[in-house]
Amino acid sequence: MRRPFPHPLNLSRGMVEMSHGAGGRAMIQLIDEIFGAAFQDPTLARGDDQALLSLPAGRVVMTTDGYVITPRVFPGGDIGSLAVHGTVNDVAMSGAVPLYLSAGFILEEGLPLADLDAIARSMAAAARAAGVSVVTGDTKVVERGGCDGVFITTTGVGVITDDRLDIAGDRARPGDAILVSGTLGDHGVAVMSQRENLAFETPILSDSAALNGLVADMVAAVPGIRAMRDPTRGGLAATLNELAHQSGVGMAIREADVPLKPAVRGACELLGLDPLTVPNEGKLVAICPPEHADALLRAMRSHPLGQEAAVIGRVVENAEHFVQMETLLGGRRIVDWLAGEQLPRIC
Amino acid sequence: MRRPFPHPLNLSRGMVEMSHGAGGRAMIQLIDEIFGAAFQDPTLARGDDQALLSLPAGRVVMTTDGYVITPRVFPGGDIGSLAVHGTVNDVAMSGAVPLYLSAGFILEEGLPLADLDAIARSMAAAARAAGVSVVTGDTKVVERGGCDGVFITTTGVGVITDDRLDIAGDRARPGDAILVSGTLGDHGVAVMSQRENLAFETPILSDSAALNGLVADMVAAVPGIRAMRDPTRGGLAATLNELAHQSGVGMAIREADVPLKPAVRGACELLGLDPLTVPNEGKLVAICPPEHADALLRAMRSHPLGQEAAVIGRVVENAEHFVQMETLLGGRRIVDWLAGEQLPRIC
Amino acid sequence: MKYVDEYRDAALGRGLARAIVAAVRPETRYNLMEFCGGHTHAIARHGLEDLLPGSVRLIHGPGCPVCVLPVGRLDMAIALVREHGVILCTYGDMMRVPGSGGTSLLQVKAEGGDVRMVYSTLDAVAVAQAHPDRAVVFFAIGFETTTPPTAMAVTRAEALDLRNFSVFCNHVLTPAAIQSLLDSPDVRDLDGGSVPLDGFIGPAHVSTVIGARPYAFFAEEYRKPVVITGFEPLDVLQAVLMLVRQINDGRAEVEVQYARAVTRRGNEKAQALVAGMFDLRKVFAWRGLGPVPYSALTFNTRYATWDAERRFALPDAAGRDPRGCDCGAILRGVKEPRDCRLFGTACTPEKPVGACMVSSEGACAAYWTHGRFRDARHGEDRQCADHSPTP
Amino acid sequence: MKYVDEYRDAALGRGLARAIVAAVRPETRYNLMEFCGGHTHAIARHGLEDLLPGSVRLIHGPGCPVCVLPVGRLDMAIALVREHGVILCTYGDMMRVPGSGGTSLLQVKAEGGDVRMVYSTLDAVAVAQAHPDRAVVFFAIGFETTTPPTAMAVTRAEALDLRNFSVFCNHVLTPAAIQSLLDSPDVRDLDGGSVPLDGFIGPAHVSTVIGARPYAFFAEEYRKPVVITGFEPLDVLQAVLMLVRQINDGRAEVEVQYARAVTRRGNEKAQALVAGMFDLRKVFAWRGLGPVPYSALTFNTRYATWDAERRFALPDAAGRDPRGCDCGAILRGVKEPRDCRLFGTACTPEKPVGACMVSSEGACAAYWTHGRFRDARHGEDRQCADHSPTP
Amino acid sequence: MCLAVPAKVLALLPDAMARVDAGGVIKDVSVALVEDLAPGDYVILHVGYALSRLDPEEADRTLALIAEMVTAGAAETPVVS
Amino acid sequence: MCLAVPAKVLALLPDAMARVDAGGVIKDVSVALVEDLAPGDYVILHVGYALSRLDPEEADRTLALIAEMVTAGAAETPVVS
Ligand code: SF4
Ligand code: SF4
Ligand SMILES: [Mg+2]
Ligand SMILES: [Mg+2]
Ligand SMILES: [Mg+2]
Ligand SMILES: [Mg+2]
Ligand SMILES: [Mg+2]
Ligand SMILES: [Mg+2]
Ligand SMILES: [Mg+2]
Ligand SMILES: [Mg+2]
Ligand SMILES: [Mg+2]
Ligand SMILES: [Mg+2]
Repeated sequence: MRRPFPHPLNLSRGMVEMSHGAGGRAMIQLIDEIFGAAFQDPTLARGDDQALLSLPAGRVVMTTDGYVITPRVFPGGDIGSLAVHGTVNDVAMSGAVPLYLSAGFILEEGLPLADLDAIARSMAAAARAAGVSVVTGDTKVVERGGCDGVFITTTGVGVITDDRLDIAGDRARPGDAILVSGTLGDHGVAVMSQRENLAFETPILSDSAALNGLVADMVAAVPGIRAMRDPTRGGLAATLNELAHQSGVGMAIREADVPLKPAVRGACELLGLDPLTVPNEGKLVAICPPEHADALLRAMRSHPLGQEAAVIGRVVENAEHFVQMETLLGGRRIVDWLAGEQLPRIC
Repeated sequence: MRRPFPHPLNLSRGMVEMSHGAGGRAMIQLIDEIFGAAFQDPTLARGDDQALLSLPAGRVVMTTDGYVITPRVFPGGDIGSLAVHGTVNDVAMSGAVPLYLSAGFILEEGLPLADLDAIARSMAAAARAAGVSVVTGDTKVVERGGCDGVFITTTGVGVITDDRLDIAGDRARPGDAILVSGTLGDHGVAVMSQRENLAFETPILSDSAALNGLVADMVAAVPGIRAMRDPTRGGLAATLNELAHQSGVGMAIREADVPLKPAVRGACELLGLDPLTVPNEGKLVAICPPEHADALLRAMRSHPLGQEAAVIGRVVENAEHFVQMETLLGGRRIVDWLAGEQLPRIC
Repeated sequence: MKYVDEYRDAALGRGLARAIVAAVRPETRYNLMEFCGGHTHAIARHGLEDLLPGSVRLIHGPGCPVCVLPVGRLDMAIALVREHGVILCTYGDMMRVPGSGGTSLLQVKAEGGDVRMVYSTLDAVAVAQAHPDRAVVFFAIGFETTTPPTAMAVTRAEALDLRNFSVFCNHVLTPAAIQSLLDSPDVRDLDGGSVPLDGFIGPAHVSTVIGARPYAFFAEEYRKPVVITGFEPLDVLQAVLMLVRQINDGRAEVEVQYARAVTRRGNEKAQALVAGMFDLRKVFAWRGLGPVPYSALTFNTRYATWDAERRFALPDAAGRDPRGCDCGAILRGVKEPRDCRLFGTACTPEKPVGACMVSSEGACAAYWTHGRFRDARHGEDRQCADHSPTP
Repeated sequence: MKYVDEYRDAALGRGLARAIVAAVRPETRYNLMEFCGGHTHAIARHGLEDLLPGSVRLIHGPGCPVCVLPVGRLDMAIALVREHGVILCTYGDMMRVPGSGGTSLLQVKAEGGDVRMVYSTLDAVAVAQAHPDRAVVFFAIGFETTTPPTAMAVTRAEALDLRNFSVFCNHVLTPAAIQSLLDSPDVRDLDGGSVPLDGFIGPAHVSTVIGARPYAFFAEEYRKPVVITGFEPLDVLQAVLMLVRQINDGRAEVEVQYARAVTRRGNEKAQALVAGMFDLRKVFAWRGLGPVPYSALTFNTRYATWDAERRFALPDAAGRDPRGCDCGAILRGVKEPRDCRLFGTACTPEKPVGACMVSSEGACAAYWTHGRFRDARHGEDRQCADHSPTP
Repeated sequence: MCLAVPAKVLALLPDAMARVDAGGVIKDVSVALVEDLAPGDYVILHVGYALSRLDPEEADRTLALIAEMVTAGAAETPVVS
Repeated sequence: MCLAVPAKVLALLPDAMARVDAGGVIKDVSVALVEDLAPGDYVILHVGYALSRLDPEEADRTLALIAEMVTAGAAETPVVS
């Protein structure tokens, strides 16, 4: 419907310029030739400022997240795939089937168009793999120095089609089992290994992945799941503390049961980090009544993204809402929120 | 459910620090004490990573926009109210009733908490006035210099409850009437007047406003509206060209009929800008069959935000999809997209 | 806006148009060059061509300051940023003009160069004050209108002792350009010359500075009528009528239509300021016109330290004009934008090939942005015939 | 991780715990000070207190380098950024410590100050290379472990002739601190003194540099057993058992549990490097300990030009410790974190009042982050009783 | 050439600056290039400088002349186009 | 005090640097402070510097000693706590 532009964008040498965000023909061209070409979505291609969604019956769920990761490309992913996975996962954590995404881009003047194109295509591939469509979007350009290359905010919409599901952070009850879907800290370590002033080599790849397939299997097996959350920023420590506070309970986990890759442990020792506070982007924490723990674990382990799932502890009564851990040696300690930001510890 | 934090945020002297985005207790506190306090939404307050929406029957619509405006506060609004109005309007342009917003914040280390609090409260007031709820959100913090103070991406969801409506950018037909809801260019001029290196004084305020009330009256009066769009970036010129290309038609408008405030004309003469390319944030363009133009104009003029509505031209057949204008003196010219960015013209 | 709106009155405008139609003689053609890009823009923006009879032809002249700057001078400006790392301040229009490699200052900025758009020369001085540790260069372009503001900036920088400030001076002179045009073979060879010129719509704002006097030479020596004309549509229409009348009468006089701001002597204070700071360049290359003797300014000895060309080693100005671009011919009035093979295909305002597609005063940009519907012949006539916009 | 995992073996750990329980005498109390913050952290992180009998009490000493730096020195670092506009490079832990006004370097950074976290001193040198036009200061803190890396950075900056680089030196000495502690009235007055000290868990990594030799003096003169101990849980448990045995036996010897990396003489190459660059300060003020003679290093004359204290005019180091903060007493072992009125109310890791709440090696932070459940008496017992985490 | 607009001097300011009103927009500009300005005068404003004075009487005269030309033109011949 | 980890030297590099493996993480560090290192040696790594050599034999000896103490302790008295 829109006509081709006199010259196609120069994807090998071109850069984002202020005009690409100014609302003129240059912006429409950028949207068409990069985003339109990548996402290939008929709704998006219509060129309206909003998308009409077609939704199955059920409860509708919405979530949003901004992605500002540095570096933009990291072992195992990039900001584009991450922006899909993170938001798909937040939708899925409610038990909903993620269906649609919106994508808001904030671009820095000077960003190579080749980078933007690669990001868009990575997003599109991730969306396709996760079975979601990018149906509406927005592009802003800020002056050089006004942002750090590219920021993406995605919003996800999904539908809970199974009436029996009631999954929320405030539903954990003493006695419930706590499960994780696999090894922790992979994403954070993979990203930190690329940071200019840390620069180390590790075989670890980010775990960035869409968990909606895993979740579908889990809720089919155990519709009575109480709570699910993806332990992203702040890691497992933050997620368990959040859930403990929301539900007004304590948590007791066992260090020996928390799955960790040896290289993740190595990197954390080197940097002085607690792997429980390191972010994940393709893992989830699930809480379910104790009698369903085995069934849930089996369902998780049967899915490719849950093969290393484990029961790591259980919900307890606790007025302080502490998350406690039995250490490897049988001592106890609190697993607290990360304080401040994740500064590698030296001393 | 979440417990108060040992010390409340220092809203008078505090600044955003990296820890406010790190996923720990500091982040939760920022979210609770600034966003939670401002939005007062029970769904948001639940603290889940996604919101369960309750939606009336109808077709669901979704839109997203990023807001990166400089300066953050401008005559007639601020980035917070703008982030609500802009997205509410994009939902409303489909004829849908806007219901829910998500809000993704990207904050620069060093941003005064007082500014963030003011922005959040302005957003909340705008949302309340527009009848929408902010039900989910996200906060990221980037290093100083990593973004320009605060960026907000809002996503809106609404429902088209009236089955008769079919409003889209590709539905304009030759003969249709083109209407605007009021004077053009107010927002752009109000913002430019504050730009450091332009700095002029003008009585003009941004027109930033939620148009869903106006739209409700319009679709009630004329369910046969073909297309609606808010002429934001790129102004009326961009919107008419977009619609012309989407619908495969031309447009013919009359300069004498385009409502402009004298001070907006003055500022545009001074800066060498075409007021038709200057952004608006509380105006809409509507296209309807000619026989409904009078009824639509009456409905618009009866609403406080449409008192200066006008019929400015009509849709014509045109293979080139040109937007043409009859000038004040009876000559003709094209109204083209803005080329490049809106650089004040000197020569 | 007072002194603007009155000169856009639709009834008077149509009246003037009728008077022009009434005044033109059936056998005469009136080839009028508007020297100034401001007029080019006004004509396009107000659709004035639609109001004039077919025998009145408006020819765009070399008076768009952005257009006439040759590629090589832009390459020098780019080198200031890329090689010398200066903060380069300039007017907005200059930022989109492509240099030799097709690169514009906007792209240099996107690459990370510190290029800043200023509204006034005083803003450039303020940038130099704010960054004492950086070299700040004002990229000065334009005719006699923009020269005094440049001189004021230097005066101010001198008062503030801002040693990090300098000016890359590209100021050019209107009368020299007009004379070069009149002397060119295109125009001069009245029999074989391809550009018949019957009169000039003279520049308004330039003349507020230099006055009406300098045009007398053209009227007298070349027998070309000149009407110094304001930029509003009634100004232009009145001037056309005045020129038609001169041509009909066989007169060649300098008349001042824009009497509300132009005097015979011009702004002598501004003239003195400029004379005290600048010398004439022996020769300066113009886009389109080529080298024109005594057509541009450079700092005199007393102000030599403010001259960025002396302060920084810059490439010579031998940049090549973009291949296929007919800007030169268009600036001389020999061709029209639609005659250029690249017009609207390789060259559009989003991605201009030549300078004339950049500024809204450039002939190609004005024609593309406002006038190109006149070209779209197929399927267009219906719409043209049925143009009335109200439903 | 080789040489880590083996020392975390759960069966051996429980075995050692049983051996300690078996070894302690019913009538004896074992008050053991871990000098080093690394041990404080390891004890908290592995929950070792739960494994020890009640008669073994672990007292946190002044060996957290972040904790012992007095407020005034931090104020000087802040002044380097705020007043001298330097790029200040430092280790991450230092960034959250509040200075006199409650302001930390992180806040100074948020304000716009250029404060950068480095992982290694070489990174600070690289920053100086990358910014030749800016003064770059490495804010050096720490005991004998971090001093040789600082010296290496200066060696490298000298080789590169990086005149914009300097070091704000705050390196302190372990033996001086131990002696000051043993000489303090709290400890010395064995009858009235509030801190009974029966033995030392000696620092592992410091001792890789200085060797085991310097501790002989304490063992001999003060009759305190010292076991130089690694940082893994088995290391600590073994050391506790070794100390229990020495105390039971009435011995006061220097034993090396961390024999895999500590020799008697230490790293003589590193010692020589440090000796060639630094002089002892006559006196240096420690948080908690107050002024301690000959307890810190400063650049010697040959290296004076690398000294940021000489290069920049800095405020004197008389900063006031935060009101109500008991860090001093805690660093001397006189109080425990839970004794501080501000602990967990005004002072948390998110908004630390004192330095001990900052580093995860600080006693207050370690206790807050890992150990505070031991305090939560109400409604807690049930959970403690029913702790087994597997469902 | 070069964009310029008429503006009314509202007040003279120090440093040869003046506050002017250009069609409802108020801006501080340099009047260093124009002598003897007083509040109420009109100037031609270009890139932040008053470039010359605008003479209201001449402005009116031009309009009157235009009106006259229109009348004369209308008398001369019937409407075409 | 101060965080340090054992690492294995993989290769010696110019400028007194070495490539080391710390629990599966590969990093280039300075070995200027430790003499006569060879690939295969273990070091204690602190803030980007090898601070000292780690002696594998002593490491084994310590473990053996611990095992011995555990056995002795178990013999000494029955399990408490
Ligand atoms: S259309 Fe472009 S290429 Fe052709 S003459 Fe004009 S500016 Fe030059
Ligand atoms: S709790 Fe805080 S205030 Fe109290 S001693 Fe510890 S660091 Fe100081
Ligand atoms: Mg979210
Ligand atoms: Mg998320
Ligand atoms: Mg989440
Ligand atoms: Mg948008
Ligand atoms: Mg950047
Ligand atoms: Mg939108
Ligand atoms: Mg929008
Ligand atoms: Mg819109
Ligand atoms: Mg989020
Ligand atoms: Mg900024």
